This record gives sequence, structure tokens and C-alpha cells, in this order.
Amino acid sequence: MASDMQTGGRLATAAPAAIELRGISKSFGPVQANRDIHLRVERGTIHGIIGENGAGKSTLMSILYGFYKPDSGEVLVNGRPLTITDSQTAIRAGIGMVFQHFKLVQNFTVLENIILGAEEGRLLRPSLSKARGVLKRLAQEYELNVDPDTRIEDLSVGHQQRVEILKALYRQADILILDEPTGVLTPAEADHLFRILEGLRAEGKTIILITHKLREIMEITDTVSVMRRGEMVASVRTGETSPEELAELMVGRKVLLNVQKAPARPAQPVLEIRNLRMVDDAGVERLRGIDLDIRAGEILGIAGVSGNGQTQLLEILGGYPPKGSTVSGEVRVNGGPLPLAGAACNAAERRRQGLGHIPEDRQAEGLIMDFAAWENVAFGYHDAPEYGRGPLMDRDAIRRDAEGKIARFDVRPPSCDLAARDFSGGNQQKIVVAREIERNPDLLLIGQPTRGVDIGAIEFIHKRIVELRDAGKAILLVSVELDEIMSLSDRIAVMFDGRIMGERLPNEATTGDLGLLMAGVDPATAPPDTMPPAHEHVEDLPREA
Amino acid sequence: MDLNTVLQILDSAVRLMTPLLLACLAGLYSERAGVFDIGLEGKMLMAAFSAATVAALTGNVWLGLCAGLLGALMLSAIHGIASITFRGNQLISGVAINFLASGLTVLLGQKIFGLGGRTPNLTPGAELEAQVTPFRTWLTDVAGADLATWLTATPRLSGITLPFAESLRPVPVLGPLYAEVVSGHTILVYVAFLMVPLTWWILYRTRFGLRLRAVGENPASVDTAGVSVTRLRFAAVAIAGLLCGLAGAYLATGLSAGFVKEMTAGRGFIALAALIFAKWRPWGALGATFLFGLLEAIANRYPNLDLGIVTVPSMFMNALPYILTVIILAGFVGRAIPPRAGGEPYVKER
Amino acid sequence: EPALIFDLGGKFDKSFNEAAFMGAQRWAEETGGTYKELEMQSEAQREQALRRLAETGANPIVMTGFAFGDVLNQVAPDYPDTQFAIIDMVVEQPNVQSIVFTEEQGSYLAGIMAAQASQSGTVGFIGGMDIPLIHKFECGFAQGFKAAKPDGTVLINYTGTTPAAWNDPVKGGELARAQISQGADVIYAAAGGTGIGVLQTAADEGILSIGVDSNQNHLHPGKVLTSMVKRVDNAVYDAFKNGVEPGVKVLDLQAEGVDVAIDENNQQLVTPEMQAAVDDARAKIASGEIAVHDYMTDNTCPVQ
Amino acid sequence: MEKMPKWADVLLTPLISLVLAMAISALVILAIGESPVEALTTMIDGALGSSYGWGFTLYYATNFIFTGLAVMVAYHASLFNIGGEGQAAMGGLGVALVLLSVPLPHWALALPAGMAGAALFGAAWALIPAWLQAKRGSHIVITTIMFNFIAAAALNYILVNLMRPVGSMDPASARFPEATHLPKLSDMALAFGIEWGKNTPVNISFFVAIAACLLVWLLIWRSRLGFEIRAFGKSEPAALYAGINPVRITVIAMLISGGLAGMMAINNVMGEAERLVLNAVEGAGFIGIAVALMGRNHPLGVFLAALLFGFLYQGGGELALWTSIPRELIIVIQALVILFTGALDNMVRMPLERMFLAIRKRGA
Ligand SMILES: Nc1ncnc2c1ncn2[C@@H]1O[C@H](COP(=O)(O)OP(=O)(O)OP(=O)(O)O)[C@@H](O)[C@H]1O
Ligand SMILES: Nc1ncnc2c1ncn2[C@@H]1O[C@H](COP(=O)(O)OP(=O)(O)OP(=O)(O)O)[C@@H](O)[C@H]1O
Ligand SMILES: [Mg+2]
Ligand SMILES: [Mg+2]
Repeated sequence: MASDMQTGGRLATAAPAAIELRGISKSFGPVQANRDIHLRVERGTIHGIIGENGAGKSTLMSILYGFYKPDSGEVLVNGRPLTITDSQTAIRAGIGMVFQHFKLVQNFTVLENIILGAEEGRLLRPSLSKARGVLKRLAQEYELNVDPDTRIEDLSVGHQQRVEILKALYRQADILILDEPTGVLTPAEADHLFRILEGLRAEGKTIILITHKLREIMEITDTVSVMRRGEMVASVRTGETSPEELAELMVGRKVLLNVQKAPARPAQPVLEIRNLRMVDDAGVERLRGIDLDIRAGEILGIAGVSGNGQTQLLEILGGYPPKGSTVSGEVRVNGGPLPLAGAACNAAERRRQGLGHIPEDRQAEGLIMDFAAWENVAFGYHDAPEYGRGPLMDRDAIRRDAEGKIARFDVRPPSCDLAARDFSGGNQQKIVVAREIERNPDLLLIGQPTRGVDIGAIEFIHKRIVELRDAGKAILLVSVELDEIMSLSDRIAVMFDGRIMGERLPNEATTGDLGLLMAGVDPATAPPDTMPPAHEHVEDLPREA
Repeated sequence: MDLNTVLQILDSAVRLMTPLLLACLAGLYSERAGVFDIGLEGKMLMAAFSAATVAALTGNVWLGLCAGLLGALMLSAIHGIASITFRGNQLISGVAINFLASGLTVLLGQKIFGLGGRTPNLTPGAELEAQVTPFRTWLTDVAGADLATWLTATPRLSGITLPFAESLRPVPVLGPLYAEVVSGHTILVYVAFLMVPLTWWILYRTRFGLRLRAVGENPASVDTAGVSVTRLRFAAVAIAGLLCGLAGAYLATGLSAGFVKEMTAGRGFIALAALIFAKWRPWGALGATFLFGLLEAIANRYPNLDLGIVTVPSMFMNALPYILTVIILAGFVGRAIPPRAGGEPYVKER
Repeated sequence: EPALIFDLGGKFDKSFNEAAFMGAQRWAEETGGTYKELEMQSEAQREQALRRLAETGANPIVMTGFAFGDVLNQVAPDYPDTQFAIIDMVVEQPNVQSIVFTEEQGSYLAGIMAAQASQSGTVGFIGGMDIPLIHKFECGFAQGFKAAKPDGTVLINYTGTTPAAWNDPVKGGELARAQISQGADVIYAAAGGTGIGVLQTAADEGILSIGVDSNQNHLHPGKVLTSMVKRVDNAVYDAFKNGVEPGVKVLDLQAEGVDVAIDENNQQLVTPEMQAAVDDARAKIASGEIAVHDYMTDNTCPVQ
Repeated sequence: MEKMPKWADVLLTPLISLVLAMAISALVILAIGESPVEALTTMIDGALGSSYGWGFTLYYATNFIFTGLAVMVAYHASLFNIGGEGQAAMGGLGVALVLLSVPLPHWALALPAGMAGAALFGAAWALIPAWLQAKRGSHIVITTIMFNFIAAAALNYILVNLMRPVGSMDPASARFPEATHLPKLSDMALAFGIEWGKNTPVNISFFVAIAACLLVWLLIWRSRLGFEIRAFGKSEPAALYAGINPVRITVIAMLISGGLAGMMAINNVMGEAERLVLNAVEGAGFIGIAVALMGRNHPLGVFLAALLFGFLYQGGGELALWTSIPRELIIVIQALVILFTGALDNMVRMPLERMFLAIRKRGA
């Protein structure tokens, strides 16, 4: 079937393509990341690339951008063969790339990041003032507003991405590659991004978009390619395919795109939060009196634009409030009070009290990237009695446990000894999810469970979360993916500026309604004409802490 | 404590801080580019040795200075090859460089001069004369006697009296300050102090500086911008070598007159401490090294501090700069955040 | 075949190891004989060096430095047929000769000369590592100076507390400057390689300095007032040439073990009065009329 | 999926690096006009050619094992402890105080007492930098450097003014009582009727050092505490997420590190000198850094690297003792060994990897 598509669906036009790749192969040591890849992208189109984690998408694009050197193969830009030796050649050929993991200097200003490598002369001042002007123009043209003098570390992820896009546009990119741009964006931000991309396409620019979200592919792309295990398995017109077909091409089997779950049967309250407040080290009140209840056997989803206190809420509940912060209020789990400060307020203690936690940032918090998978399975539970008696750990016990978890959660490759860093993002997430869910916590805190994870893995993770709920556990789910919130939650609370703006039931909530709440507007009280469109409001929101 | 004492202490502090400042700035360039450098000590030592050796053999301190720069550059090259090209451990490389300099200087010195690792005194005298004569004879043949004598007559740096130093002296406070503290140092002291604003300017006002800082924070950002990480880092390491070269040359030909084994006496490590203290900033480097210089000058001046009841023994006065450093760091300087990519070789494909 | 073991400072320490080396060299040149010499790297090698030398049949074995005392005490009884000589330390064993110098006496003479040469009435002493042996120099110097100028001041500095203190000419120079700024116009350096910086700075600043251990007058002719020579070279030469006789051998002023060096390099600095004062003190020390206090006996110095 | 077999990485790479270092050293020896062959044979003979040489090699190695382990443990918590020198010096003070103030009838009692004193003082000297880092954010590298200087000054004062027997020239403590002297390996061998390493300083501390290697290995790779130390060292945010207390781990890791460095004193102070002398550490604290880094922060690696340095130290000492080659040559050789095996190892590894990959590809 795949090969059918490849020959039958191969797109051919007379005009020179913006990009043509011929027989690109690349291996990293023993790993063959790309094998004999052919790809054609027409000028003035948006081309989607999908594929499972580790399929080789990022590698292929990095080769096009001159970041990696291919082992063999040929790159043609606008019909002319081009030897791309480094990123400079790619930039000169009009290629710009927004990497999956941004390549920004955190403590530089936006302006400094923009001109880095594209300076006008030996001195900075002229470059900076020119860039300031260009930036202003670009901002107007594409609605890409960012304060040029803010440091990157003070920007939200969405704004950081804008900077990356501006970097490419500043270098007058004709061909723009975006590697999983929406993984870190709110729906409003994503919509905004897509409008920008459409604008760029209208100008005749070519865009390559890597994403795991089929909805986005269907919405915006003209053509789409599917990669699997380093090979290009299909290239088709978007109009001529369906999400189901793409998903199947990608994973090699049928995928359920929607979560199937029975109605919740909530029982006794597990988590009770009363008037929870937090003031951070700078004296800013980040949580302004949160009241929440979660019962056994239900999933409470918290929707909201990132940076509205969700992170802080999870960290406080998880037992590690941000450094220098003061927390007040009352939190009870299973009726017992949860210490919010002092020595008893730590993550290890929380775990003993029956809490599990899937953190928002798996790479910085949830995993030790240099530890082997089996060690990561014990991470956080290394004090558990079944992992050994006394001060020593029982490696065999842990490994046995880890092997079981890795098998049950279909972590690939199923190797206990591989370091976490050597797994793809989706599989890293599976390790974390396996560790936390299989502990059967009474209350599971979940932050962004499927960020950057491919659809096969998303399906799997969602299924496990629902299973835990059905086992009568309470779940607090924080996600910026509205789709995810809507399909998983039994109740939805929307957070804005450190407060709960409102609660909805998923069957009665609409995207628009939630979007307004996320923007800090209560539709029940606000007059209709004052409702701002969600995405514009986003810019004034508090930044990511 | 009268004004004169204060001035003399300040004057001493300026001299003592100069090698620290140069080494500290050297470390700053290197570490700002993401290459840790605990080999400052070794590079200084090598520079001191090569500067003194060539100055002794030619009677010309400027040739000595060049040799000092070269000597330090050579070790920088080793550091660069190890830690940039071959992505080796930067700390190990630094340790190795310190050992290498410590051994090679004495070994070569003994081979060349037979004075047990010492170079001849760089002051006119029989000892120096014996070394310079072959070069001078050769020069005389090549360029004539006058030129030869002139070229071989400055074996060490001498102090520069700044304009109006004497005529301004009567001005209260400022006059003596200018004449005593500011004027009268060797050229390298002024170079060192000028390096501070210059470094600041390079770092924050030039393209090179922007890229240098970027490569120390996130080399991938520089790489994806099409700029070579390797070249930038090598440039930074080379600059570090040159500055260490100045520092070492100053020790051997400015502050003292010749090389003695191990004469850096731990100054490279103090400079490293100052760099962290300075939070990797040029003006901070000035402040931190001044503080170290000042503390040492004070301890020199008051070897046995008599506090009435007890006399603080000299051992403790000697340790005082270190104790105070710890206290100041603990009390007043917050967490110093090193350049984010520091110490890590840039690996893009594994 | 005789043998010589240097202390950790190494044979080119600008101090007594170097002097010992010179003595051995002189013996070798004069007699055409050969000797074994050892430079150690670490504390643990002391015993190793001694035993290995003794076992290879070297005799006598001369070693420099008090640090050998403890080890020699252990090793000497094992080699009753080998003669040992130790410099700067007393070891009571039947086959050991202990050679000690009265550094306080030589330093006393240096103090007298400093007092004569000083216009300001303030002189300086710069020691290397802060250890009792160097205080012995300091105390003798101060006694001599005070004997001639009871109201004068002696400024005292030590370079440091680690072995690096012996090799820091930069700090030596800076200490000298600090003392000069306090009025010192003669500075006595007992600091190994650090002293080179002291002598240099003194010469640069136009004051006088006093060298130590070996004759350092030639380093800055006309600018080094004198050197307090400690004839370790003679002691080694003597041991090599005439063998070793067990017991304590005190090389004092009379035995020409210590002295102030006067040669063509400092001739013009030594005024007749100075010479007379030195000769006078020398005579009085010899006769016992002046007893120069040895700091080591009670860790105190009678003058300050 | 490794690029080359583990044995090649663990054995071949360092061996080739070592050969390269030796080759360059030979060039240096030639350049100063001596015979490399003679130098090498002297070194090998002197360090490994007799039980006597081994006795010294192992003695030095014992020192380096302790300081290497000290650096290693701290390194796993991502703390760069440059203060081994000062901590080991303070350990010496601890040993001396214990042995001189408590009358202990037998070495079997003196050893644990000495170890406790050494570890306690070493740990105490590491505690302040650790606490300052954890609580005040003072950079551990600076504070430990400073504490080296401060330790030197303090010891100088204590030895000269407080512990030195009156009338002694030597700024050193009195000798420790006869009963507390540790058995030398040579004595132990003799007890079995074997004549081994007569008059060498290697003593029972060597076994303590080996035990320390094992314990540290257990600690770091097998214990919960070690798990926490490593996790904290890799990522502080993750440590917080997992409920690991950064202050606690910083302090504990540094206490262990300082204690290990201090324990070096049972070898050099208690086992060899049998009294406390000035500057007893002789730079072993700094060599510990090289040993830990070259040993790839693994106890087995530390052990091997310590042996290598013990060999260089003893072989080099022999060179200095018995040939006309200046002793500074050894420092150069050490430098080259550190450089090639420690920092330039990729120069060897990269081509090797390519070679093995090519072999595998052809095989596949
Ligand atoms: N720099 C690298 N060094 C070594 N191996 C790499 C490197 N980058 C990628 N790989 C390997 O190449 C394969 C393809 O990786 P790539 O990042 O291209 O996947 P991807 O399709 O972008 O995955 P994801 O959806 O998770 O972003 C992976 O299996 C990985 O093991
Ligand atoms: N520099 C690298 N060296 C080795 N492997 C790498 C490197 N960069 C990426 N990889 C591997 O490539 C695979 C895909 O990783 P990639 O960088 O595309 O992001 P990711 O881990 O999938 O993150 P996300 O979950 O955000 O998509 C992983 O297996 C990862 O281990
Ligand atoms: Mg990717
Ligand atoms: Mg990914």
C-alpha cells in the first residue's frame, strides 16, 4: 500500500520545485536516520511532513538547512543543484529553519538574537538599528509582535518561536522550515501562526511544516509526506487523503484518533484545594486563591494559556514550590493536610502520601537524560522498599520492574540500558508515564502529557490515563492542548492569571467559550462586543515564569 | 594611616593586580566562549619563561614580549586542539597544561642557561652580558654596531612617568594620587587597564563579541546562523593565550627581572577565582582583581597586625586575603552563573 | 664515593642546597673525584634515598636540611659502617655528624652593617616560608641592628606559608617596596628565589639589600651591601675531603661557617667604620662578650 | 548500539594514548640530550621492576586513590572540589591530634581512630565551602581554592607554634607513639615468610584505599544516596521533582569528598612519616583531580589512574635519583600522560570508532 502511494502519489510538475531532495541518506554512527530520501516541494506551497518520533524528520530538515552533512544524495533549490556545506550556504540560498528545540541565546535580547550571524558589519550598532527597523516592518506585515529589547529567557515559548520565525524572515528566507512549531503553542497561538504561514504562502514563499498533529496537516498544508523509520513512505496531496490514512501510513497500523471512554463515576473527594495563594521571589502573586476539588474516579482538566500559574500549581502540589516563594492556603489529599512549606514539603513525601506526578518538562524534570531507562524508572521512587532494603538498591528488582513497564508501555527500542537521551521524545514520555501511572497513585498530577509526542504514542498515553481514572483514581490534567483537555477531562477548569476563571463540563463547553475564559473574559458577564479575539489578548498575558 | 601610606598601598595593589587582571580577562574570553580554562597558571608561567629567556638572549624586552606571547599561544593551541577539535575534557586539558608548563620551563631553562631553571638577571651585569653577546655580535655584523647596541640595551620593561606627573604633584590628594598610583608603571600595566574597557567594548559592541558570547551560551545558535563554532572558540582561546602572555611577560620582565621556577605562585588560580567573582564581566574583573591586589598589598604592609590585646600572627595576615574573599563571596556576591555552554564541548552529531 | 642529597627545594634553590652543590662541585674539580648526588621529589623518598645510597656503598653521605633529621635517626643505626653528615640539624647517632651553623651570628653582623649603612634608621627583613629556621636569621639580624641602633626599627615580612613562598620574586619585590615605603633603606632577604626579587627591587629603588646563604653580592654590584654567607659549601667540601667524624660540628663565626661577604662588588659600600664595627662585633662574639641569642632555643627573640 | 566494542574503548584507547604520550616524552628526552631508552628502563625498572619499586608505586598510588575518590564523589554531584589539598592537610592534623592525645595501645585501634580523625577533619574542612555553596551560592571552586591557602596557613601556624616540640628545628609534630605505627606491607609479607618490598612505605592503608574504592563504588552506583547524588549532579530541577534535597546532597557529597581526601593522611602521615610535617600533602590533592578525571569518575578508573600516577611518581623519582635527567622531566611526562589519555583521548578514539564501524559495515 505504501509503495502504491509512493509511485502513484508522487507529485510531478514542470516548473522547478523550490526544493528537491534526491537520494538523501544519513547515518549517525550505527543509526540510519535517513535512507535514500526523495522529496519535492513546489514553490508557494505549504508542505507537511509527518512521521513517528525518531522517523528522521528533523534530521532530513537539518540536512537541508546545512546543519548536518548527508552521507549521500543531492539537494536542488529552485532547480539548481546546491552543495550545502553549512547553514550559511543554506541561508544564502534562501532557506530558513525554525528548529524543534529553539536555537536562541537565552540571555540575549530579541534583537541580538535576530542579528546573530547576519550582522551588517563589524560593529553592532548599525546592525541593531537596521534590525529594529526591519523588525517593526515585519511585525506590522505579519502580526509578529515582540518587544525587541526583551531577553529571550523572559519570553513565553510562543514568543520565542516568533523570534525564530523573525530570524528566518530577517534573513529573507524564501523557504521556511518549521519543525514541530505548534508543540509548544496554545490553540490561539497556533491559529495565529497558521495565519502567518498562509500570509507567507500568499507571498509566494514555500513552507515545510513538521508536525504530529493531523488536524494541522489537514487544515493548512497543500501536500504532505510521511516518513517512517528513516524512509519516505508517501508524498500526497492533502486534499486527496484523510487523517485516518495518514495515521495508518505513519504508524503502519490503524490508529484510534479519538479517546474512547465511559462516563466517569466520581466517588469521594481526593484533592481539596482551598484559597491557595503563592507569591514568587520577585513579590508577584502567581496564584490568587485557587479552589478546586477532584474526586476519585474523575479527570479534572485545567485549560489555559501557559504562564497563568498552572506550572506553579503543579509544582506546589508536587512538593517543590518555586525557590523563594511563599505559599498559603490549604490543600488536603484523602482528607489529610498537605504541608505547603518546611521540610515535610518535598516531592518524596508527596509520593508517600499517594501522589504521582508527570511533569510538564520531561527532559529537565521528569528524567535524568544521562541515566539509563531502568534507572529512570526508579527515579523519584528510589526509596521504595521493593527497590531494595537498607541503603543499597536492588538493581535486579528495579530492572525487572523497568523491563515490565517498558514492555507494557511499548517503549521503543525496548532496551533498559539505553540512556534516556537516546530515546525519542515520545518514548521518553512513555517512560515517565509508565513510572507514574503504574504506581497507582491516588492522585496523579499531569502536565502536558503529549507535548511533541506522535499520534501513536498519544493514543496509548490517553488510554492509560483513562484506565487509571476507571480504577478509581483522581487525576489533575494540565494541558495547553484544548483538544486533549476536551477529550480527556470529565470536568474542565480554566485558569487565567493565577485564578480559576470558570468550570465547564466537556459536553457543554465549546472551543470559543473556553478560549474566552482562557483569555480572562467570562462570557457570562462580559457584554458580547467587548470580547477580544483570543489571540490578540495573548500578548498581554503574564510571561512564562 | 596617612595619605602617603594609602597611596603606597594603592600603588602596590595596582602592580599586584595587573597580572591577575590580564589572566582574569584571558579567562573571560575563553570561558565566555564556552571553553573553561584552568590552565591560566601554566600559560602565564610559560609566557614568563619565554619572555625572560628571549629578553636575556637578545637584551631586548620587546622580542621577549613577543616570545612570551608565542609561548602562551603555543599552550593555548594545545588547549584548543584538545578541547575544541577533539572535544576533550577542558578541565583535564587545563591541568595538563599547568603540569607541562611547570616542567618544561625548568627543563628548557636548565638546558639553555644551566642556572637551575632560573634565567639570568635582566639587569645590566656580567651574567646578562654573557648571554647577550652572541646575539649582539651577530647583530653588529648584520646591522652595524650602533643599532646592535641600541637594540640589545633594554632587557626589561621600565616604568613610564606619565605627563605632568611631577608638576601636578602639589595638587592636594589628586596630585599625589596621579603621580604615585597612576604614573610610573610599566607599559603593560596601562595595557592591562585599557583592556578592560576594550574588552567590554569588544564583547558588547562588536559582531565578534556578540558571536563570542553566543557561542558560550548556546553554540547551536551560532552554528545554525552559519558561523563556525570552532573558529570562534579558537579565536577566543587564542586571545586568552595572548593575554596570559602579557601577564606572564609582565611578571618576568616588568615586575621582576628574570624568570624563577614556579614564579606565578598560584596567581592563575586566583585569577580564576576573580573571574567567577566578577561573574565573567570585564568591569567585574577589574573590581575583583583590584580587591585581591588590595588585600594582598594590605597584608604586605601590615604583616603583624597588632590589635592591642593580641597580635595577629603573620601566617594569618598572609591568609587574610583568602579569608576575606570567602567572606565577601558569601556575604555580598550572589550566585555566579557561568556561561551556559561552558565546559561542554560542542557536539552536534554523536 | 661520597654522596650528597638535596632537600626538596632542589639543588638550584638559590639557597643552601645550591651552596652544598657548589661545595661538592669544588671538591670534584679539585680532586677529580666523582660523587653521587640525589634530588628528591617527595617526602617519602627521603628514607628511600638514604637507604639506597647506603646500600650502594656511598660513604660519607651528606644531606642538607633539617627535614632529614627524623629519617636519619631511623636509618643510621641500620648502616653502622656508613658515615652520615646532616646539615642544619642535630641527630645523635654514633655514625652521624651533625653540622649546624650559627646563622644568628652571621645575621648579627649583617644587622650591624645594616645599621651602619642605614640613613633612615629603618631596615627590613624579608623571610621566605614562615618557619622557625628563618626566624633564627631574623632574630640575629635584629639583634645586630639594635645593638648598633637601639632606636631603629626592623620591619619584618614573611612571604607565605607554602613552599611557593620560596619562589615568588614578584611578591618579594612587592614586600620590599612596602618596606621601602615605610622607610627601610637596607633590606635583608632570607627567602631563596623570592630573595632575587627583593634584591632586584632594592637595586631598582636605589636602596641596599643583603643577600643570604651564598655570596649574592655579584647580582647587583654596588647595590648589595653584603651577603650573609652560610658556608654549606665548605661543610660539604670538608665532609667529602676529610670524611665525617660523628658528633656535633658547630660552624660558627670563628669556624668561618657563617660570615658577611665582602668582595670587589661591595667593597666601596663598606666604610672603614662599618668594617671596624663588624670586626669589633666579630671579636666580641668570639670572646663570648656578645652572646647572640638563638631563636631556636626558646622560640623567642630578645629584641623586637 | 555502540560505535565500538567496550573493550576497545576501555583498553585500546587509553593504551594507544599512553603510547603516544610516551613517544612525545621520548622526543622531549632526546631534545634535552638524554637517552629515552635509558630513561624508560630506569622508570619501569625503578617503579615496577622490583618489589621495592612496587612498594613505592603502591604507596603513592594509595595517596592518589584517596584524593582521586574525593574529587570523584564531589564530581558526581557536579561539585568541582579543588580543595583536596587542604582537606588532606587537615586530615593530617586530625590524625596527629588523635594519635598524640589519645594513648592507643595497638595499631588495630589506632587505625580506625586515625581514620576517624582524618575523615572528620577533612570533612570539616569541606563543610564550610559546601555549606556556603548550598546556602549562599558561593562558588565551590573559589571557596575550595581559598580554603587550600587557609589550610596551609593554619597548619603552618599550628605546627610551628603549637605542635612543634620545643627546640626542634623542624616545623613538625612529635613522632606518633610506637604502638600506633601501622604495619607495612613488607612486614605483613614477612609474616608469611615472603621477603617483599623491604623498607618501602606502602602500608595497610593501601588496603583501606582499595576498600574505599569498593565502598565508593557501592555508594555511587548501588546505594540510594549515590543515586540521589548522581541525579542531583545531572539535573537540579529533576532532583527537586524527585524530592531530593539539594542542600542536603551538596553538603553530604562534600563531606564524603572531604572525608576521603582527609583519609589520605592515614597513608602519608600515619603510615609513612609517622608524624605530621609541613606540606605533607605535596600536591596529591591536585593530582587527585587528574586521577579522577582520567579515571572517568569511576572507582576502578580512579584505581588504575592512581596506579599510573604512582608509577610515574616513583619511576620519575628514580629518574631524578639515579640519572642526570632533571626531575622536572617527570612533570613533563606526567603532563603528557594527562594530556593524551585524559584530554586528547578522542584523537585516538575517533579514528578507532571509524575503523570499527567500517569493519562492522563490511561484516554486515
Ligand atoms: N545528532 C544526532 N546524533 C545521533 N543520532 C541522531 C541525531 N539526531 C537524530 N539521531 C537519530 O536519528 C533518528 C532520527 O531522528 P530525528 O530527530 O530526525 O527524528 P524525528 O523524526 O525528528 O523525531 P521526532 O518526531 O521525535 O522529532 C533518531 O532515531 C535518532 O536516534
Ligand atoms: N545531538 C544528539 N545526539 C544524539 N542523539 C540525538 C541528538 N539529538 C537528537 N537525538 C536523538 O534523536 C531522536 C529524536 O530527537 P529530537 O531531537 O528530534 O527531539 P525529541 O527528543 O523527539 O523531542 P520532542 O519530544 O520535543 O520531539 C531522539 O532519539 C534523540 O535521542
Ligand atoms: Mg524531530
Ligand atoms: Mg520530537
